[in-house]
Amino acid sequence: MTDETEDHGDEADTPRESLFEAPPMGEQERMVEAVLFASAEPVTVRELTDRMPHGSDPAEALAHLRKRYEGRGVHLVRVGDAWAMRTAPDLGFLMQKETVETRKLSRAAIETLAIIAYHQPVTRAEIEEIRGVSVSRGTVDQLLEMEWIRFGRRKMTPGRPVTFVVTEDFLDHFGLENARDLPGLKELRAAGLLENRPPPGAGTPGPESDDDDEDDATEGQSELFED
Amino acid sequence: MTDETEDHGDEADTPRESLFEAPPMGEQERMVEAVLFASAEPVTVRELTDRMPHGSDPAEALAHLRKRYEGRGVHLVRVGDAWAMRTAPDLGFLMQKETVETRKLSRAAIETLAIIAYHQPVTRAEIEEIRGVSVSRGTVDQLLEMEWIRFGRRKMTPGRPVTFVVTEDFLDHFGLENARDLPGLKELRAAGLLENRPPPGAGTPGPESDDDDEDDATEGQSELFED
Amino acid sequence: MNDEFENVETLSVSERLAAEALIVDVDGFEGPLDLLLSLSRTQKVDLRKISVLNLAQQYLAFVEKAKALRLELAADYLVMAAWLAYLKSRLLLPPDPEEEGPSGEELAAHLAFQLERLQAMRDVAARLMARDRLGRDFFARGVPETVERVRKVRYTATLLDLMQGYARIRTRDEFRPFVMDRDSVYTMEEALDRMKGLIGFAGTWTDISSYLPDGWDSDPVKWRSATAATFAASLELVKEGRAELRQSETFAPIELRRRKDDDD
Repeated sequence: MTDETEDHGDEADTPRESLFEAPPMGEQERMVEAVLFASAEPVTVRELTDRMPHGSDPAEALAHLRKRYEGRGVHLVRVGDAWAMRTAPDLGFLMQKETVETRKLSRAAIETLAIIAYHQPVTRAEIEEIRGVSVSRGTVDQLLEMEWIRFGRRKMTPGRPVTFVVTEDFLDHFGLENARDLPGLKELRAAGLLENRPPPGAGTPGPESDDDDEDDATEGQSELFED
Repeated sequence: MTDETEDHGDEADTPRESLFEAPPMGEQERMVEAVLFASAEPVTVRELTDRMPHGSDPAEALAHLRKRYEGRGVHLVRVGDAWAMRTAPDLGFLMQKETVETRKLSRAAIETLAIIAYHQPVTRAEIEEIRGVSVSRGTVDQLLEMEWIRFGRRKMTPGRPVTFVVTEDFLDHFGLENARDLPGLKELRAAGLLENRPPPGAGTPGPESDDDDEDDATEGQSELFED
Repeated sequence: MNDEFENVETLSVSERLAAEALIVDVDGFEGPLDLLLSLSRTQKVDLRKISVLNLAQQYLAFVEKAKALRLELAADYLVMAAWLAYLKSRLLLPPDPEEEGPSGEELAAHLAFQLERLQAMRDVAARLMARDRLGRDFFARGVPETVERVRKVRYTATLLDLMQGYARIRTRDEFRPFVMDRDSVYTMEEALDRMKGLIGFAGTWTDISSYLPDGWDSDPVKWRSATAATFAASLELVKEGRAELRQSETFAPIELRRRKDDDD
């Protein structure tokens, strides 16, 4: 690098008769600093020579300036034949303004996630059957992106559909050791979680009525988790 | 139930930030340097605080940095509430390539701008009274478009006329820290030339004389000019 | 203005040139106050010591000259002229104690103030414009790095949400809207269809239980449904006048036959 710089310096040194004395090196350094700062593009030594007063030695000024900015928040960097000022790479994070917005997961996503957790490995068709509505691509994508679900083994059924399973991240987030730790319907009811009556017409009446299916559900779940 | 859920989330967030100590001042200085260097627009202390690690003191870092750049080819300048890096004015001759052709302002526009700067917040009627001619819409529009002036608070006088004030862009353009630094401002004040003197015998006393809202109306002005 | 020129045709060339110069002058001024300020400079004194009386006379002379050249001055110039004529008279005449309103001196002082203030604004405007200016004398960063605004959305859900979601789906399954389980139900419509096909052959009394479809007599649930449907269908056929029903005694088999006159 330094060698090349000096090569360029040669160009600048080529004797040009000058009526004026070159400004002191400190001044030249300031000039180079200002030009590099204000320029929209990297500046070559040749360009610097053209811009600065006769007899200036921008290559030397650059070397001084480079040293001066060592370890600072801004660096002097070489871009091809030219020089530019850039913010120090380790401070790149300051150039990003991150706003984190916490949003509740949508109902569709929660339900889909719950079905995957309780029934994994489960295919999309199975999820749809359980939810009674089709599962939008966006919902699954979102859960995949959040890394709460991932693809599991393909089912050995016609079409060999992909399955979904929950991830370690999912277990971490929900403080579970294992998807099998998820409470069954009976426990949910015991915990009073089913008392939340949905509005009439939503198709989910009170919890009192049917106990048979509850066991079924739990059974199905453990069955699924056994393999 | 939802509340509990959210509380849960908060608990997870709060202690995390305070776990980190603010970076050392030297590091903070580098950060401020990088941010100001990278930005063409002035950056407020508030914005710096938002972008820097928790517990940082950008105001102090700015003070250090300002000193560091004293006499260099690039300066740290204050523009209203914000800070910016600007090349030293004595090196402007090197930057012909970067020179931006500013739109030529008419004499009317220049005078109007000066009146707004020195008399702000000022109404159109007051500008007209000072210039002795009506202010064309185009003149004000041009200044608004350049973002050198903006609307201020309405005057608490009959009709509640809008006022004009100068902007931070104006300060930035003319290298002013704030409107108090306007050239000759003190002398003009001392000479009473910034007073809003109603013509004698106008019958109606000027807005200053007996209005309860007077403080409100002139607050901005006194704020700017009182020290 | 052009009309005016036609009127001045009789003037000498030099007069016309003078007139044109005056037009240019008037046009060059931004109103009477600007003209007054310009005239006041001819007094070559500090604006604070200016003689407003002299200034008024200068202005009035200017307006007279314009009139002599038949130049049309804008209305505000004439208003100013009238006002200055009034001011002049107030300044020249001894103050009349009867007269209300501000004195000539007060009016003159205000005019002087206005002129001084306008001049002051012009001066500072010039100083302002002469300052080092961004993009001309000093410069901002040439390659600003834009601050990337990364908006991260973090979705959250709790175990409770998850369990409730699951419970919601499961209970929705259990309590789905009631639909009859059709498997073991034989409807009257089905029975009617079947019997309409068979009745043509029933010229003699036949037990209606023989009309039960195949395989519906073993399962008691199915048998019950089929029997009820067949009976209801039989009643329907009687009502339509296509068949007759009879039962010899209570709990005896119910028999059905085609009505004799139902030939076709």
